[in-house]
Amino acid sequence: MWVAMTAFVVMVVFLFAFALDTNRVRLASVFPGILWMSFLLAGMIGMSRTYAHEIPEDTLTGLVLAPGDRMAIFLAKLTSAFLFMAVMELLTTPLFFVFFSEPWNGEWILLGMTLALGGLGIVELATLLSAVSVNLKSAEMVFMLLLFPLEIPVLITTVEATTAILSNPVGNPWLWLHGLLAYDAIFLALPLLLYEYLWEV
Amino acid sequence: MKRLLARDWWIWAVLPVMVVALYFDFVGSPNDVTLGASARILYFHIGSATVAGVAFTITAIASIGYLIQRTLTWDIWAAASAEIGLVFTTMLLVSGTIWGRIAWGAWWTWDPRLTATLILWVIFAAYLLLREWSDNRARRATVSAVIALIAYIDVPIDYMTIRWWRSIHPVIFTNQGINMPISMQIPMFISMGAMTLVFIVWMAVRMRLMRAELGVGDLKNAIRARIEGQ
Amino acid sequence: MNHVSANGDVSQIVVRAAHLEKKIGEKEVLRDISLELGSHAALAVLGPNGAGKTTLLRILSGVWGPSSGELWRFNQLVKTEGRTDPRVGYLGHQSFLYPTLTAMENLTFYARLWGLPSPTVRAREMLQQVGLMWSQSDRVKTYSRGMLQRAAIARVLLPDPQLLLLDEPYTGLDVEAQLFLDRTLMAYREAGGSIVLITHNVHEALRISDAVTVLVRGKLVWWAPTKGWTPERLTSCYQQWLRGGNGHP
Amino acid sequence: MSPLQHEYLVYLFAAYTALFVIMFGFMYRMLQKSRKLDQDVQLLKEELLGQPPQNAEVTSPVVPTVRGQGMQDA
Repeated sequence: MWVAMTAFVVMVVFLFAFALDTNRVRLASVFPGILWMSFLLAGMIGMSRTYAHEIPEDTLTGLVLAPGDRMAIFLAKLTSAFLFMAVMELLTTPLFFVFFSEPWNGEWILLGMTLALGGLGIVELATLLSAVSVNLKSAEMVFMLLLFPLEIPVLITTVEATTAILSNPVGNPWLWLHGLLAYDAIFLALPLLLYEYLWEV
Repeated sequence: MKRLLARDWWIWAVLPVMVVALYFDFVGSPNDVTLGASARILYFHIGSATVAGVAFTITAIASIGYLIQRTLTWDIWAAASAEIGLVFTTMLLVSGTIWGRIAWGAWWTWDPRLTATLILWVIFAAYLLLREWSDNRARRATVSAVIALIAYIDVPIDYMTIRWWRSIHPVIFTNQGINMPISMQIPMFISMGAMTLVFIVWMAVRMRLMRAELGVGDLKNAIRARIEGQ
Repeated sequence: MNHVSANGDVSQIVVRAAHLEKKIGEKEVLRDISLELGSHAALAVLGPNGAGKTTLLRILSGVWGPSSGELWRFNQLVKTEGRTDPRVGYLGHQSFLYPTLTAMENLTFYARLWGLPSPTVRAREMLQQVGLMWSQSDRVKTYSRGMLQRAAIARVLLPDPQLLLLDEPYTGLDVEAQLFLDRTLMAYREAGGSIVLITHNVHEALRISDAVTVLVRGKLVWWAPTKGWTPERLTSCYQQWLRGGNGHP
Repeated sequence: MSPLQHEYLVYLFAAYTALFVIMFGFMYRMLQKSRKLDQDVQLLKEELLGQPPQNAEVTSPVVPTVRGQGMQDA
């Protein structure tokens, strides 16, 4: 899955590079937005299938039959989704810096944190919604319709934090990172509370 | 007409309250010193905001209630309240943009509160669309309850935006009291009261309709079972 | 089949259902289902499409919970929201195998999931037993229906279940695969396992099970031990129940 | 207040009044509809309860009880 996601983001990088007239647009001001929009779209494309590929041979029932808590299935899906996201981010973030000639100011701890927390925020909600919509008719539609508005807080906080980190001199991203942390915590706790209900018929 | 008044008199109680609210909003209160006549938009604006907040809170509480008790009454409460809440959020957004055009010369700015409210509107619109699509009633109720609880997270955030971030919205309700002259408080509270009453009556009517529809559905199932031979 | 079940102990009751009901949405899929199945016993459930056979099996397996009624498995009360049990094997319409993985990968995965010791060894053992070793490194999506069913049987028998729930296992199989399934089920029964078999074929019901029951519109309407029944008599009896008459022969 | 402002205010007043009227009309329509549905339900119920059930099943519940007898019919 991470291959598809990475390929997708690389394509987006190219498309943005062609779509934006680099002579007239000040790339530094739109760089964080482009970065996170690409990640969000890649996350959406990757995660919408998280549960869908359990459908053809009803493997979800197979998993449920196994001894152990049903919650484990969700946490496993979340972990793998996060790892896919992290690999994709690691591979493509340097590309963004190269193609948009964004100066690198060495704040790699802060940027790494933002990437990790932002990636987590994106996959948490996507995995939850994938689980919600798996048994519904028009599942794809449900997924998209709810994912975008609910991901807006992630987009805002990550973009603002990235802007602060990449600005010269370095701004203070902590307000936004705290917001992002809160979001991550909420959407980690919520599925744990609600997940059992999604299994019923 | 007589029977009507006797049976559902309460719906008529809305009319005089609406008239009183309109009177105090436009005639019975002075123009604001700084904002001028345009302040009159705000009374209903604040009223809509209050009702929308209350409505979505009821949706969230009813969703929790449904998840615990699994009775469709809770689901009806949640659905009706979300529906009306969305209407009031629409009113809130529309009156807000009009006010914005007059006061700041722009229809829309990406102010934290405006953004949060817009997100709220989109999420609950999606919630209501989902309700239309789902197949069986129990499953729909469960999924909607879960989604409503996810969506509700935005309401307290929306409320706190102007306290956490600098926003173009003034903080009116503070710990120290209400940050507003008395001459404006009167129409504001009357509008709030009127809107709340509209909400209550609307809820009652909508839930009655939903229950009636449920009754028809149950009956159809009973008949189907009868035809299929027990 | 090397599990040690109390051989000769007929008193152990594997499944006991009491007044199970299941509503899906507004529809009552199962009504007042009661049954009892001891160890070494096999019950066949006959019924037309849409009678609620699959729902019954899903509830017995614990994937779904009943709306009301009680379900006991291995003398244990199953929680109302349903609880699966590693001693129960469930063979559904679908194989529960990931199409993009090989048979070997699938079985190893499931063996790990069940926490079996030395999963790879066990997976190979099962593949040998169902005769799929020659194709163990092929992706499951390339399998024919018969091979898929063999692989699914290997998956079900992997943790050595004491109760098998089979949902129309013969559907779509060729003669060769049918014979194989027959042999496997006979061997399983000889080793002391219990079976609930869902089917709409009276021959299968008579071949495998000790008793037959008929499920129509979510209700069990009739049952009898299979001893002494010919397929012809059972067919005519079953058809009478399908027509809704009370034609007990 | 300038004449233009006054005109806008009249528009605003008209808009709010219209909003309230529409809301009230909508609620009234819903009330009528639910009343009609209630009546329908009542009628259908009476009709349904009036008839005796067509084929009441008096048979005792069927409880398949299979104890392990080993392989007696293989």
